[in-house]
Parts: sequence; structure tokens; C-alpha cells
Amino acid sequence: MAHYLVKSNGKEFDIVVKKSGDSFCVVVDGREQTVQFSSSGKSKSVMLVDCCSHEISINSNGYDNSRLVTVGGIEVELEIDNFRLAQLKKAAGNSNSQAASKKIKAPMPGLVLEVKVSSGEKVESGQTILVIEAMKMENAIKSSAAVVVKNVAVSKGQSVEKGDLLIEFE
Amino acid sequence: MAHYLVKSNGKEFDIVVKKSGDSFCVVVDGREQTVQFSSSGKSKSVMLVDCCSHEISINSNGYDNSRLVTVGGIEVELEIDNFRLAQLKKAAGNSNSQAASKKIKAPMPGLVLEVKVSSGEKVESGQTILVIEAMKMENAIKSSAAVVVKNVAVSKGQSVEKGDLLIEFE
Amino acid sequence: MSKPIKKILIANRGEIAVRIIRACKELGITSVAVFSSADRSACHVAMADEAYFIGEAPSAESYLVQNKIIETAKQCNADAIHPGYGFLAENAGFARLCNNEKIIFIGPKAETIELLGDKIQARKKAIEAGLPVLPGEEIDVSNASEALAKAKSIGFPVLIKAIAGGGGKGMRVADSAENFNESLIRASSEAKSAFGDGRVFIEKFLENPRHIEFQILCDAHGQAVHLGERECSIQRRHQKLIEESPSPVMTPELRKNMGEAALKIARASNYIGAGTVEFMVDSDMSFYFLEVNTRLQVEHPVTEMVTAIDLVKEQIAIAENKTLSFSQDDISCSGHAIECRISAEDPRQGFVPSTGTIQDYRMPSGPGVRLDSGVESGSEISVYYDPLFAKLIVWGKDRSEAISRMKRALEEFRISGLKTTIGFHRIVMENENFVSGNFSTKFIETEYPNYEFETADDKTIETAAIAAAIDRFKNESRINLQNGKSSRASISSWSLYHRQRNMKKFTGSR
Amino acid sequence: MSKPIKKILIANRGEIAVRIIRACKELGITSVAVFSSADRSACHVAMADEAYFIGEAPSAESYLVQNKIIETAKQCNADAIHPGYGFLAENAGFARLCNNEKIIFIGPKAETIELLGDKIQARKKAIEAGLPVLPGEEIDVSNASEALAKAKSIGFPVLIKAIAGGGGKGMRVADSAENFNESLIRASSEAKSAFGDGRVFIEKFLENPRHIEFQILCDAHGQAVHLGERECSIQRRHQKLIEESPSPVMTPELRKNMGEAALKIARASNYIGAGTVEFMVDSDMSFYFLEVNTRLQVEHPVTEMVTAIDLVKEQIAIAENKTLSFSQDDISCSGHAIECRISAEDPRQGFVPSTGTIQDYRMPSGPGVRLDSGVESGSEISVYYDPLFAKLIVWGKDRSEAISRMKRALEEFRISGLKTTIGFHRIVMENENFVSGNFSTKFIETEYPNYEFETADDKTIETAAIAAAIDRFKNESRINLQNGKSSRASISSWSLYHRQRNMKKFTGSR
Repeated sequence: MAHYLVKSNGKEFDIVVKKSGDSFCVVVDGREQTVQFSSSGKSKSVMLVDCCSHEISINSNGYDNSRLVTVGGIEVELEIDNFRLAQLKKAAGNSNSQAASKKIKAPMPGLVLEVKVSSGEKVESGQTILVIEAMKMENAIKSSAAVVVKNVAVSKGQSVEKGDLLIEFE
Repeated sequence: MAHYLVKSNGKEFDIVVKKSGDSFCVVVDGREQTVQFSSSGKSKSVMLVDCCSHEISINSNGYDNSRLVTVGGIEVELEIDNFRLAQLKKAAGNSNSQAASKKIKAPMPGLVLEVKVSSGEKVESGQTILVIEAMKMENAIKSSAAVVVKNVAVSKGQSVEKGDLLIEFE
Repeated sequence: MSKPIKKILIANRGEIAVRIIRACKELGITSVAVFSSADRSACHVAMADEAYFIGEAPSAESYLVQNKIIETAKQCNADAIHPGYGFLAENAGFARLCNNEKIIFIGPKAETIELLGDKIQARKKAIEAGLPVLPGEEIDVSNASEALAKAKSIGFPVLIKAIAGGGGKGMRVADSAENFNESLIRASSEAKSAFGDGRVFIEKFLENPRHIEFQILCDAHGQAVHLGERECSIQRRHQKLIEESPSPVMTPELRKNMGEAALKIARASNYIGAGTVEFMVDSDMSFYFLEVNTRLQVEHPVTEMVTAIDLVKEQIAIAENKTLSFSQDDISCSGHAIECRISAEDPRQGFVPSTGTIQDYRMPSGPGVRLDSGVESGSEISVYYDPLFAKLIVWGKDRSEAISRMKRALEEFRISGLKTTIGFHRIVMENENFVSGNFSTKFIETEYPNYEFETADDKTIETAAIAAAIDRFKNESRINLQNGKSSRASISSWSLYHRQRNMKKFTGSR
Repeated sequence: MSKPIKKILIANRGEIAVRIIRACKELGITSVAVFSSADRSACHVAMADEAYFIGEAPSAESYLVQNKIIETAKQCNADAIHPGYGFLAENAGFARLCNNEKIIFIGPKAETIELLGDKIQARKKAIEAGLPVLPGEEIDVSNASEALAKAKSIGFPVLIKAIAGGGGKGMRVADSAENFNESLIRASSEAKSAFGDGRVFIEKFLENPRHIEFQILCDAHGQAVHLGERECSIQRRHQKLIEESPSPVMTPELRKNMGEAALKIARASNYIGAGTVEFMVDSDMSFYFLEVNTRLQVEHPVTEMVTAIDLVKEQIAIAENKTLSFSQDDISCSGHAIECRISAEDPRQGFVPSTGTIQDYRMPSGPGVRLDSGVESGSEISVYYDPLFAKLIVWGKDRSEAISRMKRALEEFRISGLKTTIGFHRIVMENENFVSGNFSTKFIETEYPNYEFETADDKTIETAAIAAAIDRFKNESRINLQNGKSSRASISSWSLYHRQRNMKKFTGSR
């Protein structure tokens, strides 16, 4: 038996998994369901939840907690954690997630066409911060909130790879 | 530079391969051709022989000499050998191939429905030796030459796997 | 009054189950798959909305277990069962069982299946309805001398056929009195194992006939139409390999006559649903009733391609008690369609079944190409079921374009991991007699006696040889680099020779 | 007199090169691919009969180098060059160069491309030919105040368009005087980088127009026909995403009028070949000439599906100087076709391009489904070229069946390794306003402001959570078995916690 806490898109699922013959008995937030899980070639599996069929593929890297699960072609990103461990983390006030991402990274490889802000500048939500050209199209990178620019990591004419730091906010 | 002897279906090719920049210079039975070879995902490659395009996949197992090469979807089985080595083998009168295959093996998994010959029996070319049921069809296994049966390795009603010995000839 | 169907259990597997699930999805009908232990991760299970385990791999323990399927249909509240082809598709008992359990059987009524499934009765009905038939009669397998006498009175060659048969199983030709008895026993035993009924009958065997069949659709309100013919003469051991529509020898007049004949037997047997009336056509273009297949055929897509009518959706509409939305005059055929059956068989080894796991699976596509497939990369082809796993269908504005397009599509198709009939179809598409339309059901045995043909020409073999040489050169260069040697010339031939001999011991390869 | 073409060099890559190679194969014409260093093992190279390297990955160093392509065509003795769309397809200079070198350019004459490629001249020609146009004029980007005055006299909103443009590049809407100048500069700079020509003009911008275009075919002997319309209103930043034929708002009368208008401008510009006449249609169904695209369009397959006419083969026949084999009266459209463009973009991140290697690639298929694709499992999608890599096209007997079929096909499509627009198309197919046919070119911005939409519903997220839990359970069981432990309960949560923390250090994951 194992007990997990799965988070996705603001939702939490309390999931208990037990082996039950060839199948699994899965209790999701108190509701018990019978699940059959058959792997086929490569990363694909067929999962029957109380006989409802789903084509599944799961991309994970061992014990790392984030997963990209594809259900019938629809991608769902989620975090899975041992339930007790998740409780311990919560108790310990783990605040990793809040600390993160006051940075804008390049969403694609390309060429920086324009940088429209500088350090210390206040930007409004929706304001264009810089313009990147990729695949022959100009892409405006906009701010998603009202913030103050701490550091501009790139300059006009520079080539960037996907994931390169562009701008940091305060 | 390397020098090979390739055999397929009774044909022999004397092939010299040299690296030439990004390409290869290949001399086949004295004719020189320029070959570009690009591997793409998995086992597939695109091979341009003097700019004629071929989609290639090659199944091999390291140093073993037999290859199943697929050219634009058409399968070709062949043997490749180091040229000097092939000459040495010839000189040594290597007779492996002649010694082989006085046996009939199951061409598919199935059920032996009937055995129509017994040890010591003479069979004609084209005579039905046994009948195997597979995939709901009865398949008559016939002799490809006039031979004498040495040993019948299966009996009626027996299940066989692909490659199981069925009959040995003298 | 029509009653909408909301949930269909598909009592089948493979490409035809996938075909039916696709129709259900497009109609907004919930699809229910059933599966054996060999099919837990099969395409039809993954694609259906729901899926239920019904038993072990052998079909007698799963796909043929009527009670289990009925029980599953009741458990999941299915309104209807679609049997596909094969398995229970032409089993009158199963149709009756569905009826008793108030589940709609998507197919003709049990009585119709029973009547037409019995070849002797169907033949009688056809004669009554005024259809031309070949001389023939039922025989008693246990009475060899009487059987032989009957065969002689018809005149050799004769065709021995299972009375309960279909799909080429339990069918044998006897050329002469000498091989009559063995063929009779073989046909009867195959019939017994395939249909649980060893009865056979014999019929005059035409020397160079064409097999031409008509697709019919009949609603429950007395409307009946035909959707033109399919030419199915390219067969191997009475199993169709390539089908097309229209037939290269069809004339408007013959089509009218044969189509009317098809509708006559349909009406005489109170036919409801989709069905196929099969005929033999002699070289003088006279035609003879053969049998009625009371189900969807493997080759139904060629008719769909030329008529733009979706036969599975029409079957469902008829089962919903709807009236046909078109009359005979509304049906027009345009262009030309060809289907090649793609099976897990090795044509060069006499079409022996080939099993294994499909590695690469690259489907052909583009203009005018349709693939009905029940597998994908990673699928297992097991020994338990029919080796047919996909059907490649093309449409062209005329037969010539359809052939060119089929060639192109076959060239694009890639399957690795097992042997298939793709290469064989490529050869047939180049065959002069096929291209000219000049062929009969003897095509395969005449053109490819002993299945001797070469898929690879000299140029292709040379190209393969070059590829193997370059591949080995690259591997050796890599190994030498790994060993810190700058050139493979430093390995003597003798050491290579010994290394190879040692490798062989480990790999066990010949 | 017609002169048969025996060898065609395809001066393009990706899905359109594959599309043209397929036509060549079916016609028995030798196909020649050209490729950059990024495309050495691309599909179009593998499929063509011959292939020649023409330069480095950036298109300015390969697919756009006219002399290199001409030189290759001469080297391999190609009779003709097919430019596809994009790259050199609408380059009059290149068409002229082909002509000078006695290589057939498969497209209109250089003068026609030149005339219609210049939006200002094309507009004048349309007015002369009696086509309705929107108010508009050319402006001088360097004279900001004069430009603004002109914009004001037309009245905001105005559309700023590259004179040399196409494909939505160098196109911007200015709502008001405030954002006019920035939009002008952005449009002009994009035009300069895309077409080497920064000239722009402005035009009255309709508030809720539809984009409807007519496919035309004109031979060199004065015959000209139209093949009905394509509805292309579902656009994002002036790039089409979904196209269909017929338009849900078309009437036979409007089709006749617009079709005649399309043929008028074709005749006035001595058009030879396949082309597209684009119109804006206002909510009152009045229509205005927009431009002529002097090439095969991305969305040509929807026309092929409803007319059963192969446009690439017709282009080749026209280039061979043949007369059209059909007249306007012979053309009939049946059923309904829809195309979804499948691009390597992440719709939820504002459609940013996504690059990478395609891992799994499972194509949809079955009845009424066509996929025009330029990739397969293992293909690289690089930053160098257009993110469009495949087009999914379906045919249905009516719009409703076509939408259901598109949903079904999109559900079957699997691509892993990068983000695509498949999920977005699945959402659009469920959108009420799309389904009802009630939309304009503002559809995307109105329905999905800021591209906010959820591909996964609650049920799907729960299913994913269960799958993740079972997958992890199975992995942990396996690891425990390997460690010789019978149950994972023996690992304390604290040790798991520390183990995970340590793992994170190594994997570097967040």
C-alpha cells in the first residue's frame, strides 16, 4: 500500500494505491476505484479506471516528483509526493515555490530584436518588455504583473537559447 | 579505408569505402561513387549515392556478419565480410554453409495437426510432410527436395514454437 | 419510430474494432471494447470509451464466448452489439441471444443469418428468387463413394465448400477424382474446426472466373439499395488479398443486372442491414450467385471511397430503425478505389504467418490515402488471431491514378519487427496483367507459382550492399576511436577472424 | 502543344515538399529535393528520387539562394522547378531567372507575379477589372505626420500591410492615432526583414470581417475556372489556423458573384496556373478584393477534398502547356472539408515556437482523414524554418460530420517531444461559435483573449493523478524488490525525504 498527494493546477488529490491481484485498488479522496494498468510498447500504457479506458504516457525521472502525464493526448503537469512526506513538508513550512520565478526566461531560441525596459524601471502588467525574433516571427515578451526591473540580462542583437535568463524583477 | 566483400542472393560486391570530408567515396566493383549518409531518429538513415536518395535501415548485431538492410521499405538480407578475411575463408575451404540445414524448423508457432511421414521414409519434392494450424489456417509443410527422413521430432497434437525442429533429413 | 443508440459494445478486436469505434466517436455514441488477455493494451482497448476483460487469449475462450459478451453488454448497459466480421458476426444463435436479452444486434435478423449462412438453403432461396447458380449439391463426407459419384456427375474440377463457411476457410478445389477424397476430408475438418460444423457441399468450379460482389443496404421499412460492385478476384487460397471498385470489366448494363439480382435475394430473405451478395463471373460475363455475407466485409472501404457513404454509420442508423436517407438513384460512384490487405505473413515463405512486436510503424498518408489499422508501434501480433492487421485503401480519379497512388502509398509504408505482405502488393501493382485489369481468381497461382518473386531488384541489392559497407565502416571507425587507434588497418585480418569466431559463440548466431 | 515534364526540382522543404513529391511519384515524374545542412535526413530528402545539398541552415543561405537552386536544376537536368509556398514561390525575379535558363517555373508568369505581388498595383488592377475594394492607399513610412493624416482620412481602425507581403508577415492593425506610429514601424521593419522591402500601405479595417478566398485554375489557352471558396477566418495575428470549404455562410448566389470576380482579376492579369483570390466579406455579406496569392496555398487540400481535383497535378499539367480537362460546369463540390494546421508552437504560452525532436508520432487515419505531414518519428523541428509541420484535413458529408471527424482525428494524433497546436484545435472544435459557423477573423482574440484556455478538464486531471500514482507505486515496488525488501513501508518517510533532496541535487530539477 502507498499513500500519495498529487497536485496539479491548484488541485490536490489524496490517493491510496493497493495491489489487488492483477489490478490496483485506488482510493481517490475517499472514493474507491478499480484500476487496470497495462504497459504497451515504449512509454505508452492503457489504464482502465472502473473500466473507463484511457491511453496514458508518463514522463518522469525516477524519484523526482514532477511528472508530465498524457491522457488521451492531453498533457497534464503534476507533482506527486509521498503523503506523509508532503504533510511533513507543509509542517516545515517549505516555501520553495513562493521563492521562485521572479525571472523571465527565453520561451524559445531566437534573436533579441529590442529591449524596451532598463534596470530600476517600473513596468505595468501587459507591457512589452522585449521582442524576440524566432522562426521569422516577432514575438513580444510581456510582463504578467506590475513589477520593477532588477536586471536586464540580454541586449539588442543577442542570440538566446530557450531557457536563457532575459530579465529579473525585484 | 576499408575493403569488404558483400554477398546477397548469389551476388557478390567488392566494395572499398574511404572517408572523404563529410561524405564517403565508395568503389563498387571498380565504379567510384560519392555517398552521403545521414542518420536520423532510431535506426533510420538517408543515403545519397551520387545524389540518388535512399531511405535505409540496418539491423545488425555488432561484428556478426549478417545484415538485414531495408532500402526504401524493401528488405535485403546480406553477408558482409572483411575482403581479405573472405579470401582467407575461401582459401581455407570454409564449408559451413553446405553443412547446414538438413532440418525443417517450424516456420511459425502453431499446433501440429498431422504428421504425414515417418523415419526412414523417402519423400518427393513438393510432398506434404506435415500440417500445422496457426492463426486458424492449416499450413501444409512441404519438402523442397527428394530426401529421406531421418527423424521426426514432433507428433500430432503437439504445440510448437517458431524455430522448433520438426523433421531431420539424412 | 427510430430509437437512438447511445452505447455500442464492439464484440471484436483489431482493425475492424477500431473502424467501428471511430464511427461511434463521430456519432457521439459511447464505445465499449472487450478484450482477451492477449489484448490488454491493444489499440481497440485504448481507443474505446470503456473496456472489459472477457477471457484468455484463444478466441474460443474470449471473443467467441457468447454468454460472457452478453453479460458484459448488460453490465455496462450497452444498447447494441456490433459484431464486426468473423467471430460472432454470422452466428444466428448469437443474434438470437442478443434479441432475447433486448440488446440490438447490429446485423440482419437471426432468421436471415440462419437462412443465408446455410449455403444449401441460400442456394435454394436464390434459385427461387430467379438468380442464376452453378450446378452443385450437398454431400455426405462419410460416404466417400457417393460423394465421388456426385462430383463426377457435376464434372471436375469441383469446389468443395463448408456449408457454414466463410472467409475461404473449409474450401478446397478438387481437380480430379484422384485428389477429391483428400480435399474433401481436409475441407470438412477445417470447416469443423473453424465453424463447429463439418458439413460441406460441392459445386462446379469455373476455370477462370472473377469474384465480383455487390454491397447492399436494406432498412427495416422495405427500402433496399445496392452500392455498386467490388472486384475481389485477387485471392490466395480463397482469401481475398486486393479488392477494388468498380471492377475493371463492369459495364453499366451488367451492373444493373447484377445489382438487381443482389436486391432480389435480399428481398426474398427479408434482409435488414448491410450485406454483400457474392457472384462468380465467367469469362463470357455470365454471372452466378455464390453466397450472401450477412455482415460488414473486410473490403467495405472501397465502396465507401467511391460512394462517399459510411457503411458503419448506415448499419447503426438501420439498427436504430431509421429509414435509408437515400434511394438507388441518389447513389453515384465516382473515381476508383483499391484496397490492399496488409497481413503479418511472409509472402516469400508461402505466406506463413509472422508474429512479433511491431517496432517502427510509419503509416502512408497524403491525398487519396486511407489506412484502417488496428496496430501501432509497440503492438504485438500474436498467433491467436487473424494475421490481417491493416488495410490500405486509396482513391483515384480513375483506375490508373488509383494504382499509381497505391504504389506510392505502399512505398511510404514502413513496418519493422515482422514480415508483412506490403512487398508482395508492391509487386502486384507493377504486374502487367493486374494493371491491364486482365485477371481472374487464378491470378496469384498463375503469376506467382510457388510464390516465387523477388521484391528487390539488382540496383536495390547493390544499394543495400553499399549501405551495409558504410554502416560497418562507421562502426569500425568508432570502435577504433574508442580503442585509441587511429586506423582500423592496425587490426590484422587474422585477429578480426578470431574475434568474429569468438563473438559467434556468445551470440549463438549462425 | 504540350511538352511532358520528366523531372521536377522542388525548391522547398517540409510538408509542402512532401506533398509535391507525392504528386510526382504518382505521375511517374522524377522528383529532386534540395536541402540545407539542417535537413540532411529530413522526410523530403528521404522521399525524393534525388537530393542535392544547397547550403547552410538559415534559409537565406540555402532555400532562398536563387543561383544555387538554378545551378542544381541545371546539374540534374530538371525540366521544371516547383517552388511550393513561401521561400521563392512569389518571387518574380526567380520566375524570370528560371525562364531565362529555360527551366519551367511551375507558377504564373514573372510579369503576373510582379503585378499581383505589389499590393498597390494589384489593387489598381482589381479596380480596373470591376472588383470592389476597401478604401486605402500607400504611405511613406518616413513621413509620420502625412501617414497619420492619411490613416485619419480613411478612419481608424486601419490595417497596415506590407506591399510585398504575404502570410500575415508585416501586417498590423492600428486602432487609433495613438498606436498608429508604433504599429507602422513594426510592420515596416517586419516587412523589410521578411521580404527585403519595407514599403507598406494602409487600408480600412473591417471590424468583424470574414476571410474568404477562391481557388482558381487557369491554363495557357485562355481557360479559367474557380474551384469554389475556402473560409479562412480562424486566424491568429493574420496567420490562418483553420480553413474549410465550403464557407458556412456561403450562398450559391454569393459564390457565383465572388467566383466571377475572382476570374475577372485572373483574366485581367493574364493569369496562368493555380492561384487564390482573397476577399474580405463584411457582416452584411458585401465582399472586397484583398489580394491574389500567385502560388499553391497551405490550405489547398480542403479544396481538393470537396472537388476531388488534385491541384498539384493540375499545376503540373498547366506547366506542361496542357488545356484544362474540365470546364466550370464540370466542377461540383460535395460534402465539407476542414483543415487544422499543426504547428510546433505552445498555444498556452501565446503560441511561442517549440523546437526539439519528435519522439512518438502517431498519425490519425481511417475514413475521411488525410494528413499532409513533413515529419516522422525522429524528425527535428529546428528554429530555422516555419513551425508548421503538418496539416490535418478531414472530409465529411456535411459540416457537422466534418467537425466530429476532425475531433476524432485530433484525439488520435499523438506527438511527443515538443508542444503542438493539436490541443488548441481540439478546444476550437468544441467551441459553440465555431460549431455554429458564427465567427469572424476576430474569433481567436474574442474567444481566447491572452490565449487562456484549459486543455485538460477536471476528470482528465484526476485520471492523470491516478496514473502518476500507479506508475510511482509500480516503480517503488520494483525498486523494493530489487533491494530485497518485501514492502515499501519499511522505508521511513524521513529517509524518503532525504533521498529525494539528494536526488534533486544531482538532477538539478527545481
